Amino acid sequence: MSAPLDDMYRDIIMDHFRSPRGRKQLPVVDFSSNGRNPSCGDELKLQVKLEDGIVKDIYIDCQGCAISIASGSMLAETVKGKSIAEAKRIAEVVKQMLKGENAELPNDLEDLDSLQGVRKFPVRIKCALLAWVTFMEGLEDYEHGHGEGNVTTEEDK
Amino acid sequence: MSAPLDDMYRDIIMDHFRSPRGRKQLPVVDFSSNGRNPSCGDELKLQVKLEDGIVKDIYIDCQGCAISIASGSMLAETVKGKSIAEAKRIAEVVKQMLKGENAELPNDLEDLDSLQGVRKFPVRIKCALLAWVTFMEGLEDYEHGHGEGNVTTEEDK
Amino acid sequence: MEQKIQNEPLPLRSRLTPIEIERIRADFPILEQVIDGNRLIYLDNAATTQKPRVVINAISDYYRKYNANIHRGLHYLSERATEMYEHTREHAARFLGGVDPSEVIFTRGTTEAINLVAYTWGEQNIREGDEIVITEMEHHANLVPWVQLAKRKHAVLKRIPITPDGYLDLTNINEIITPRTKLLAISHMSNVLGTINHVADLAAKAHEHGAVVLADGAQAAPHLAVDVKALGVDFYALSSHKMLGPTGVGILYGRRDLLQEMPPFNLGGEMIREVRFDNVTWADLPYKFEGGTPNIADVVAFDAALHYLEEIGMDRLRQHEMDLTRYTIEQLSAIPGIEIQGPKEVEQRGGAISFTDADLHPHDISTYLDAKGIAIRAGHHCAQPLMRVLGKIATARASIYVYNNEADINALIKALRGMRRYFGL
Amino acid sequence: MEQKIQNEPLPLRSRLTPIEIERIRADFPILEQVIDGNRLIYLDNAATTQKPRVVINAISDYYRKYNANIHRGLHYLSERATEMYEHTREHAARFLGGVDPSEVIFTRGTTEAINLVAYTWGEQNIREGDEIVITEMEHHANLVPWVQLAKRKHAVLKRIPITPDGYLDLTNINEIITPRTKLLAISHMSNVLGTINHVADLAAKAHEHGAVVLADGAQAAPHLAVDVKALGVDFYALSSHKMLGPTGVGILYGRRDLLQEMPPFNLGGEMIREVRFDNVTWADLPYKFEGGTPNIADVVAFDAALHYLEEIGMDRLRQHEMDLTRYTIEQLSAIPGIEIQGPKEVEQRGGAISFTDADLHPHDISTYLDAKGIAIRAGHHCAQPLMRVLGKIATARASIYVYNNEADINALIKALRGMRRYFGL
Ligand SMILES: Cc1ncc(COP(=O)(O)O)c(C=O)c1O
Ligand SMILES: Cc1ncc(COP(=O)(O)O)c(C=O)c1O
Repeated sequence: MSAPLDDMYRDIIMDHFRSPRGRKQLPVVDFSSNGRNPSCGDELKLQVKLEDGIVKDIYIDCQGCAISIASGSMLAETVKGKSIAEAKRIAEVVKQMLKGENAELPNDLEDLDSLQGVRKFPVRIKCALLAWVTFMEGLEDYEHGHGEGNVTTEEDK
Repeated sequence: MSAPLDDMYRDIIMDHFRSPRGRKQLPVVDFSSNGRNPSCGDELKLQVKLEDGIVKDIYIDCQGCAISIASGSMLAETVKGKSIAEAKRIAEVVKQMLKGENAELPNDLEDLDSLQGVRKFPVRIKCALLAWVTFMEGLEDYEHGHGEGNVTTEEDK
Repeated sequence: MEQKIQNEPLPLRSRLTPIEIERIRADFPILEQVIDGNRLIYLDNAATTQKPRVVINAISDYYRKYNANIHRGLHYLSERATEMYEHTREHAARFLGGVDPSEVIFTRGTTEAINLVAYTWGEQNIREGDEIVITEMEHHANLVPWVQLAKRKHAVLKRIPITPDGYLDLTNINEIITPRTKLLAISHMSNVLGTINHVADLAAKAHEHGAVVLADGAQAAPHLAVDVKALGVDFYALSSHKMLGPTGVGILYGRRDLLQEMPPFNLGGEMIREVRFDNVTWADLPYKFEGGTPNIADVVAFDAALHYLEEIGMDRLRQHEMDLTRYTIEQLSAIPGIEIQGPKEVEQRGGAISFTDADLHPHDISTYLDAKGIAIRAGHHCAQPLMRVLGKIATARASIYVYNNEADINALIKALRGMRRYFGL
Repeated sequence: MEQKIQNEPLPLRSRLTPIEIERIRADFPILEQVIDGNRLIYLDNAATTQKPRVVINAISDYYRKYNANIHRGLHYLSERATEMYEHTREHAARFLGGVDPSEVIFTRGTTEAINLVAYTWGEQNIREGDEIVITEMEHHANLVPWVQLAKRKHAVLKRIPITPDGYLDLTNINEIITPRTKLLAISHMSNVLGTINHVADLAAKAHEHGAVVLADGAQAAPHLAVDVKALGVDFYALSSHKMLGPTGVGILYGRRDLLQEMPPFNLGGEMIREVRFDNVTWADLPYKFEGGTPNIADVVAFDAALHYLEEIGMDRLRQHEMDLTRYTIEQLSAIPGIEIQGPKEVEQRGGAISFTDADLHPHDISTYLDAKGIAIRAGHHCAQPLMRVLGKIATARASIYVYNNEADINALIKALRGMRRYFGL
């Protein structure tokens, strides 16, 4: 066995998996982005409505494992209402945390800390990353005036 | 060790190796044939003078191992003076003998029996075969009116 | 339209008994492993099988007593090593139903065997507009080489679809296999669905049109008695590591006349007759296709694997697997939320059993089972196009082999029930 | 014009002592073999080397405890096996002087590594009229792929000749390596002559003209500390079985940017990103080049071989081999009728020592020595064009490795003298 199951499937994660946030479709969106991990078959659709530099609302539909669903749900919950800059910074921190780099989460976001357990299951890290990378990619494309992003977190297999 | 050395390098063979017969070049020839075993580097040139259906004289120049040289020398000694039909029959018997098939040597040719020992050294069988196969090939080409034969005994590696 | 296999079940008295299975299990050192307090339950046999002691020892033995480079060596070790290496080739030739040893080419595995055909026969024979027929259930190894060959040659890739229950759908087969068909490349047994395809019938049909037939036997050869002549295929590929043998060894069987016409694949030592700076001639079969030092030790040890399988008997092995597959399917079907892919009739399938859970991704299933000491595989099983056809993003797959028993399946079933509770389903 | 290598000899106190050599010998079970009353004297190391106990045990251990298919597996065994497999890659990357692990591709051996480059980079980059430069001393593995590629592409094969004493003859090098040169494919150490080629200088020259450089390291990597970056080569190929490791494993080092542009080689599982019936995308480096189940167990065990070599230290190993090579050459030269091929200066060469007898074919030499328990190789050593250049139909070759000692050489010399008597010379 790789590591105790509960290290990965923590209560907070299980809660997000069972009742994922951000599943309400949005009537109007500013940008959308798709993420896929072909080797898992994971597919993630993400749409964002901005207002005055704030993430007004976010829709995430993830077909994937508990980790990718929970991670997407946590993203939706976290960035909603945050400024673009703040959302970006959080996504960056989560990415670093998952990649095992030293990264300090803001105090009010300790829920995200529960994603740490995934690091003990190296093949699942890309599942946890998918939503965050897809979000950042979409945002970047939006800021540079590109179209819809297409992302995967399988770069390093 | 594969088999006792003396099984292969019998006295008769050593004698033929040290003083190979048939090394005198012929002024006129009826056919010639070349044999090669590329993996050994063995090269064999054979020339035959016929007269009234008899092998009048034979020249063999073999660049190769003791076995191929001795075998060529024994060929030269054996077939010289024999009728073509008889020479063919002997070559066929030697081939069969080397390939491990049941083959009876004529009584007066028991020297050739000393080639039997080569069978205990499977990789060397093709060395012993080379002269005989080259001779038969040359004869056949001659009888069918073809040009110079080119032979190898490495068919089965 | 589906075709079914007619199987005479083995009489009960000649089946493998639980005691025999216990004895077989005892031959596999890894099955004694206890991981974090759980006995290892290995149900990932379609990915690779475990090795009996005789195979492991054959490798050590080779290196302790005989190791040398083969062919052309005129010393004792080299002669012995060559003999042992060629002995496996003769054995494999018999194992495949009695083909000529020169038709047996050692490769790294099924993938290399199929690529060899694509690079040599394919490169030489496929032309613009030609048609290559595959099925929807192919493993990437029997798919990607043909997708790329078709692209390179502007040939057409056609596929035989599958029915909802995982058989080949032969309704329109006469529109698929036609006079334009140059190659039929088909899995003998699916690694996802378990389906045993009717290779002989399809090969006959393809041959009517003069096509060449390649069967991917990676999954079939470990579980069925294979007679390539009876199947009527021109090429047959398999992997040692999926049939108790070492990794790094596979076989390409090829019909002699085809092999003879094909250019060589890996160029270098051993596969030449004569080399000049401006011209090279090739060695005879099978050496022409074995350039470079082969994986000698593992080829030698593969012999022990074939021997082990023959000692059990492929028919008894098959009967045991059918019985266990039936049991597994019954038990799995009774778990709410679990859906099984592929044929339900065990005569028509092998013991690679793919399933999904309505609420859980296969990766979560696999991670959960791993925590209970149960090894299965989850994902696309190198068959992404099939996943799309099935409408699944992935499946979980439990796959059995001769050393598995009901206790293994019971552990799996118990864990799957526990899993649904764990995830609150 | 020849170039010479400058070598600082190791101080005496840091050389391998006879006791250390004895200890090393004791690590190799096969050296304990007694064949027909003769202690095995193994001097066929350029063909393949023997394996220390740690390597043999690493294979058994793998199969007893960790065996599983790698990558994508979400269970314990598969994760461990993947880790071990990738660990060897990282180790090999360090062993080659510190390259990026993604630049290290596992193949079956040197032959496959070079063929991989020919089929992918070569197919993509060599055009009509381009020039490929090789040397006259290449092994068929680094020759036949280029002869055939040149033929296919109507490119020109040029060769660097050799001097009578077995060095590259660089007199006309500026006419050989020119702006038309697209590839320089050169042996780092000759398996026949022992010559260590000045790869770094030639690579620099080839690079000036924008050519790509491949070095065949099959013979060099086992005997010299190799730093591919310092050599400045773009590709470097080696075989595990020639450096204490298992058969069936080799490495292709490739410069990352080149590898990235190259199409894949063996197509199938593991090497794809996404597969559709009509389109396939490739996995990242190095997986793009490792289609199919690799030779997992032997790659894992190769790590033990690298470790064993590093424990000895490549510089100490090299010094020991230089000393023993010097001794061998001195002793051999004293036997009437024996002629040694290749450089006599041990700084310029490795321990593969080819020789001929004025009156005996190398096969007779080899057969005779075998009867005395001494394993050498005789023949063209997969270098037929070189044989022609040397004007020899074949050579006998004694080749040493770290476990050989003076007693081995003394036995060889004694037997060679006996041989001449036996054949009445
Ligand atoms: C210089 C050289 N290159 C290439 C090779 C081929 O190596 P392998 O047979 O392991 O592929 C050899 C070994 O015979 C060699 O000595
Ligand atoms: C049906 C099928 N074909 C081909 C392969 C490829 O075999 P290998 O990875 O041993 O080359 C596999 C194994 O994964 C398989 O299941």
